[in-house]
Amino acid sequence: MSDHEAFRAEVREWLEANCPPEMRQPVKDEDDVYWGGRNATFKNDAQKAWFEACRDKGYTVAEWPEAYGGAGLTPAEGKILRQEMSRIGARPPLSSFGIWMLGPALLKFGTEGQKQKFLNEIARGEIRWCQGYSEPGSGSDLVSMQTFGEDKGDHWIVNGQKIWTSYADEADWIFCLVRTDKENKYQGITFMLFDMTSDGVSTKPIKLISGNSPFCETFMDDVKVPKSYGEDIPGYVGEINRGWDVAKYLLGHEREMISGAGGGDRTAAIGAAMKRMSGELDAVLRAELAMFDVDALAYSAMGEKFLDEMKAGKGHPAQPNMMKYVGTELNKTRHELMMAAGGSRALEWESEETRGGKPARNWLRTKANSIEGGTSEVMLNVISKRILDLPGA
Amino acid sequence: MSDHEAFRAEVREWLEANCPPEMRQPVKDEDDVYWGGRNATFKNDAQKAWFEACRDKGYTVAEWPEAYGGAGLTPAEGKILRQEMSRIGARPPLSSFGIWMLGPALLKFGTEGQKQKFLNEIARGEIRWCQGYSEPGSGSDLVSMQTFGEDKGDHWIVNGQKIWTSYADEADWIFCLVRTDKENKYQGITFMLFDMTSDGVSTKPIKLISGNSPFCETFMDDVKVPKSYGEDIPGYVGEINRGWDVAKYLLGHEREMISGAGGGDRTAAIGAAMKRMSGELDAVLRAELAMFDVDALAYSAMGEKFLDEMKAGKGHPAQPNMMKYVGTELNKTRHELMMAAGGSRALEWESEETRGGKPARNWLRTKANSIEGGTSEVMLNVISKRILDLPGA
Amino acid sequence: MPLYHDDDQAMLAETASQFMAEEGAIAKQLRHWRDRDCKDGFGHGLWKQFAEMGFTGMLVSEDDGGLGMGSYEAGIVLEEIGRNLTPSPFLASSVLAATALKHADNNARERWLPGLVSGDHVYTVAIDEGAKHRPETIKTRAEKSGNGFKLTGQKDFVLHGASSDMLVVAARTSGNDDDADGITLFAVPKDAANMSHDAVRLVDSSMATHTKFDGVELDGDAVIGEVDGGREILNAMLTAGRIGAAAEGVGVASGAMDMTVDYLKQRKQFGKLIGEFQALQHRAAHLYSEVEIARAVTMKAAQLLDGGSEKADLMASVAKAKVAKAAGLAVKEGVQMHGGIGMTDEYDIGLYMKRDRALQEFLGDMYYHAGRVADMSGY
Amino acid sequence: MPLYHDDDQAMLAETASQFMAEEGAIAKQLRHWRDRDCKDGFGHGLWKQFAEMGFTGMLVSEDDGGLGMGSYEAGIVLEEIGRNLTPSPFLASSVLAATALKHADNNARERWLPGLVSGDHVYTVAIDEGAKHRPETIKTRAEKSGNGFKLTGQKDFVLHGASSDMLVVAARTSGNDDDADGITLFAVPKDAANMSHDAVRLVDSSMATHTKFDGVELDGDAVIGEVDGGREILNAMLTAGRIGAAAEGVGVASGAMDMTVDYLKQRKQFGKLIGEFQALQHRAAHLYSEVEIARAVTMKAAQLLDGGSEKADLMASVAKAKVAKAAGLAVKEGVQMHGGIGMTDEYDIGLYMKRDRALQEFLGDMYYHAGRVADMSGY
Repeated sequence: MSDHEAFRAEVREWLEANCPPEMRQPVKDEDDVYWGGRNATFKNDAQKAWFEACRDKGYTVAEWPEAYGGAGLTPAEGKILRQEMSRIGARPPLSSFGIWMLGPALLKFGTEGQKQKFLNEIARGEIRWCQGYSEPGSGSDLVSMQTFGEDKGDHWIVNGQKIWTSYADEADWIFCLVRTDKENKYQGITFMLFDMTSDGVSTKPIKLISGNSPFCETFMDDVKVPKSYGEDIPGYVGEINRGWDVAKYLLGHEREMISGAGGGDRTAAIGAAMKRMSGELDAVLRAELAMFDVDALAYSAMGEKFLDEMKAGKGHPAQPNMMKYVGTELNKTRHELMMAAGGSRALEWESEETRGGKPARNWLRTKANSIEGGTSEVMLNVISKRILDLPGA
Repeated sequence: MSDHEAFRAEVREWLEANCPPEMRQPVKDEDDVYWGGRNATFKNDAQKAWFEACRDKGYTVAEWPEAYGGAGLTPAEGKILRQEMSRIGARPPLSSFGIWMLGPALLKFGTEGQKQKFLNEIARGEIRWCQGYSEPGSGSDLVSMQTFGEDKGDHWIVNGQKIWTSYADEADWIFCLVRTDKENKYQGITFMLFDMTSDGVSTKPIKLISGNSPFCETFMDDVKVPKSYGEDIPGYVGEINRGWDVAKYLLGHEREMISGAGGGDRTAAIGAAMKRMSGELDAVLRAELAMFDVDALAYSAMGEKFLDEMKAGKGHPAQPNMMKYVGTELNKTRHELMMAAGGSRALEWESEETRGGKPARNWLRTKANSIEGGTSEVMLNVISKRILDLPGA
Repeated sequence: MPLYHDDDQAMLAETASQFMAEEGAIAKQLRHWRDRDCKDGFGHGLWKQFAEMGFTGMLVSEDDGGLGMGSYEAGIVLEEIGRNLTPSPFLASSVLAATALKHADNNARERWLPGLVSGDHVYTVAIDEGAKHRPETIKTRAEKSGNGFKLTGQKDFVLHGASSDMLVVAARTSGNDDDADGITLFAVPKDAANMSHDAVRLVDSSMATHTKFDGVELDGDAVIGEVDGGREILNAMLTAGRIGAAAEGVGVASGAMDMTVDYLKQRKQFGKLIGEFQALQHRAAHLYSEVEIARAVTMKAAQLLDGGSEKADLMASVAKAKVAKAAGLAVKEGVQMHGGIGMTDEYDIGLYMKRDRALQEFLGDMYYHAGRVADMSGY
Repeated sequence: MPLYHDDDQAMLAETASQFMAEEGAIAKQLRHWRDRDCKDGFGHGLWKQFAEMGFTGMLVSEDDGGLGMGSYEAGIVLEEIGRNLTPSPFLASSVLAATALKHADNNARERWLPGLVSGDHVYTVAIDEGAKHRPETIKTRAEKSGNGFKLTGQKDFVLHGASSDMLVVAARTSGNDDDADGITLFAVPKDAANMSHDAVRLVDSSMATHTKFDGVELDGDAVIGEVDGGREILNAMLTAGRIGAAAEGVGVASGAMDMTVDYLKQRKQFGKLIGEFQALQHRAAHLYSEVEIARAVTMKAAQLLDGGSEKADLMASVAKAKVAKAAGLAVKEGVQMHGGIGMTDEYDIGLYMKRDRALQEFLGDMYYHAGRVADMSGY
């Protein structure tokens, strides 16, 4: 038995013993997801038990070093763990922007002191983070952001407004891009970390066309952000005025994650499910579904190839942009077709039969796929420039 | 009986008496079209009789003034004539770039002497014209053309190369854009007229991906172009160095003509014909045909609206660009679907069953639709700028 | 007849445009009633104003107190309704129900038309059974009962069914579910016993019902047209309704497009107006073309219908499908080009997307109608 | 197995790429033979070189003198063939016929395989009847006759049928036209009596035949596999052939795209390289995405087939359809972005368009395969 096979056996056994049956059900409602944080509550005992088992084993962030709360798994081992969890349909024990976003940034750019403090807090689900990037005037052109931190020696006084800060109203801390040099567009931004309970921070939820959302506007009104939280724990990541490097890295990472998740729902063929749902399909709709399924199944092969290449360090580094572009456009089309197959029933906005208008709300929500995390237009620009090497792109 | 009804009755009677039955058949082969010119021959007596009857009546250019060889019909009368000819399937008695292109330019920009001479020659089918616009380096960016005419007092010496000069090898004269001021991009072009038998003019046919074509390259090697062909007959149209105004007018006219013809084949629904040809259609192909037919039938309504509005002086003046864009793109799709419905038989390139590969050659030929007469990209630029008023377009 | 407005039509267009932009504006009607969770999904006050403008009875003959206009004119009003997302029972009452009532006898017309023309009443039609539009199949049955009929079955996607004073119901009086013949139309008053509405709000904030007929007793007067001869009237209703829905869709598409083109001229990113980016320019220009064509074919279909042409039925399906394509593109490009704010409830562009969706579905989506074009063309 | 080349495959790809770019180049092969009106549509000299490289027998088992490689490796060679538009009997002989011969008994394999491996022989397959690919229906009949069979019927779109030393023919030995069972495959030698070829040149300059069997006498040895049991072998051939055609299509798409992207970096209009225009950039980037995905799914289908997966059949149809979409887009964008010169015979981009068209049609177009995906998925 190879090491990997042994590890797989071990993981299976551990999951069998520690993953409660309730945690092997698909996530249905918002509170089926555990986000951690100071004010977190568990939906039920199973959720608590599963989280705590994973936390204690380092499986909330399995590939992080043990010193930072992880299990120190190799990428191959990490893949085996994911495969085994997926095999039994295990839910993620902990979801958080700390794990997905800040963690990777700290692992690459953080000081040892920052890693010790913040990564452990994240791994243990103690602090819930949110992300302060976009501003009303700065969407695709993120670097034009204006939120300003005035240097006051050992701290900054920050003023400005962020938008699209997911769960800002429930988060404990924020990692936030703040302009610290108005003369220098790219090299005048600092990647700051601060507590959301600081004086002067307020949030306002954003209602979307699909209904309520986790997104907020976040206002900063003379917020004091310390330059240090203790020895070797700066209040910012990387260097002062060099936050754009961290931000760019994270944006790339985000696209990779979106594309890596590139499998999942959005690549599934849907024709058969639509027929099960709606009975005999109109002939032209059936044909459109068939043409879509070709695209979806082909994209799922691309997703596999992309992940395999990424793991092996092959493939073009800008490829995540392509995956994000195609994956999000496909997902929008997918929901258009689901709405068509669902007919007038799928139009219902509040009815019980539609569990409060799920088909329509999900459909509308997908329209943001090609906007958030870099618009399709930006993705196409990047492909033009970095892959096709077109002039002036 | 209104004047129009009387005129219609008169036209009917005249057509009945003068249009031979053979000339009421659809045009099948190249030599079914009569182009006129010094070296023209008639395919048969019917073609000759029909041409001469129309020539004598002024019906080769029915809406031109009688003094220039036309019948002086009003637009409403012209429409009635076209309707009645179309009703009996009468072929055009004379086809020529003189009628379609140079004529309108002379009517607008020509001197009385030019009109007397050239329009009558065109109307009577005596001189066949070709058009010298594009150059190898100047396609969409036509105004960058380089063919140069050196001013020698009473004449120019012209050197350069034109491309896409249709039937240059069969034409008697050419209307040709020639740069006469290298310092002035737009106001340095002269719209010259000269004989194709002049010393130094040579032509070379262009073979297309669809096979032989009417297009030529035309080379000018020290060609002498007189500034005058007699009293009040300049060797150029409009003013010297102001030929771009004439060219622009003609380009607009050409697009209008293309869009006006916008009806015809390219707007026809094809699904039923494909089934007659191929028998039961694959379900997905049938669906694609249905979606296409929706577009085609809708476009034919647009064609009708466009022509009605044009006649009435309503509608946006840049609308021909939209018609050209959509019509040509539709026609390309139409032939793609016809190839799909035709299957492997339609792939044949030389066989008798396909009359020498008609389906495949026609399909390939349509690919030029969205290039010639202004590319689709140029059409979209114009719509952006002139209709939508988008900035910097 | 040329394919543009004559002077009277141009004047109607101007009137309707001004009226709808003022009285039917999004803030004043759609958002107003939506934010108050209005159970009708539209304002009765505006409906009264529609009557004052003559819109409610525009398809009703002058003998019956209306304006005796045609589908083309109704389309002019509907395009403005679409452009302003104005919620109203116009399409269901003044186009669909009115078309059916043209075929009713004098008694029925006298009973129902005055209320429609005056704006006191609101009517609707009950056609669909199930989530997709398939009027070829009708299972709802009306059985002879005494001098009248007893209606049993269920209808879905009945626009503002619970707010309607009368429903035109297509039911089967003989034959099998899929038969062309054997259909009868009934005018069912709102107070009929054994009729129940399950009212649901739709994505565009309009209200529709699943309406159940559990042995609804109707007297012979309720029949519109001939017993067993309702298919022809139903088809007339469908053709008029589809062309009307297409016209409204043209307005939705135009409204979304105009709003988006305006935005392209205002929003800056990377130091430029985003409308300067050629990729967006070309997409906008393509969208413009599609919307223009959708409008043309809708006008053509209406002209054919008004002229009594046999081709109206085919062209109605072409129009409904083409508008669905163009309007779908308009709202999708609209939201995408607005970027993040296009996703927020605060901006109107998302409301266009919602309305388009509901309208696409009503009386058959593009797939249904493309299939119908193929069927009617014989392939 | 990861979805990228292992070291051996990478080496094969490099070898094939270099060989095809040199020996199989457009000027050296496609234009050369086309301009000489070659009746084979390909060069026998190059076929011999294919044999020297080991390509001809790459799917043939090592026991039979081949390389014993799989569909994945054949796809590597086919992608290079596609990229260079190299005319050859590789797909028909080394993929389709070779797949059928794997199922033949020892005698037949000994008779036919050496000639294939050595490059002395060229084989093809005769499947289609009529202008569209519909292998579910087979009307060509082989009736028992003495110890053998008598073959009657017509096959169409037989690639280089007139140049082939042997044709694998799918015929019906029992049952009705549309039955799944009752099919038998025959190896028909070129000198068989009562077989006639109507050879036609296709749009891509390749040659194909309408082949008539007018009572062709075959002995029992001609049977490949079991009598009446040919459907399974036929399906195996089709799956391998479709994946192979998809791989060639990926090459066609890539070649056309690369040529076009290069042109965008050279051609100037309006004082700019046309590749600077954002509208063209976005279209090129979209095209790139589609071609990448087409390649991925083709590799995946080949891997599934080589791994003996049941999903190979479905994924072969997905690949064939997806490649048709992507390659169709590549050649259309290619010609359009080249502008006028893209329409001339002098430039190569049009040759890609022609080859794509023929390849799209071979073994089923995107509509056929999308329909098959729906059928196999149960809707």
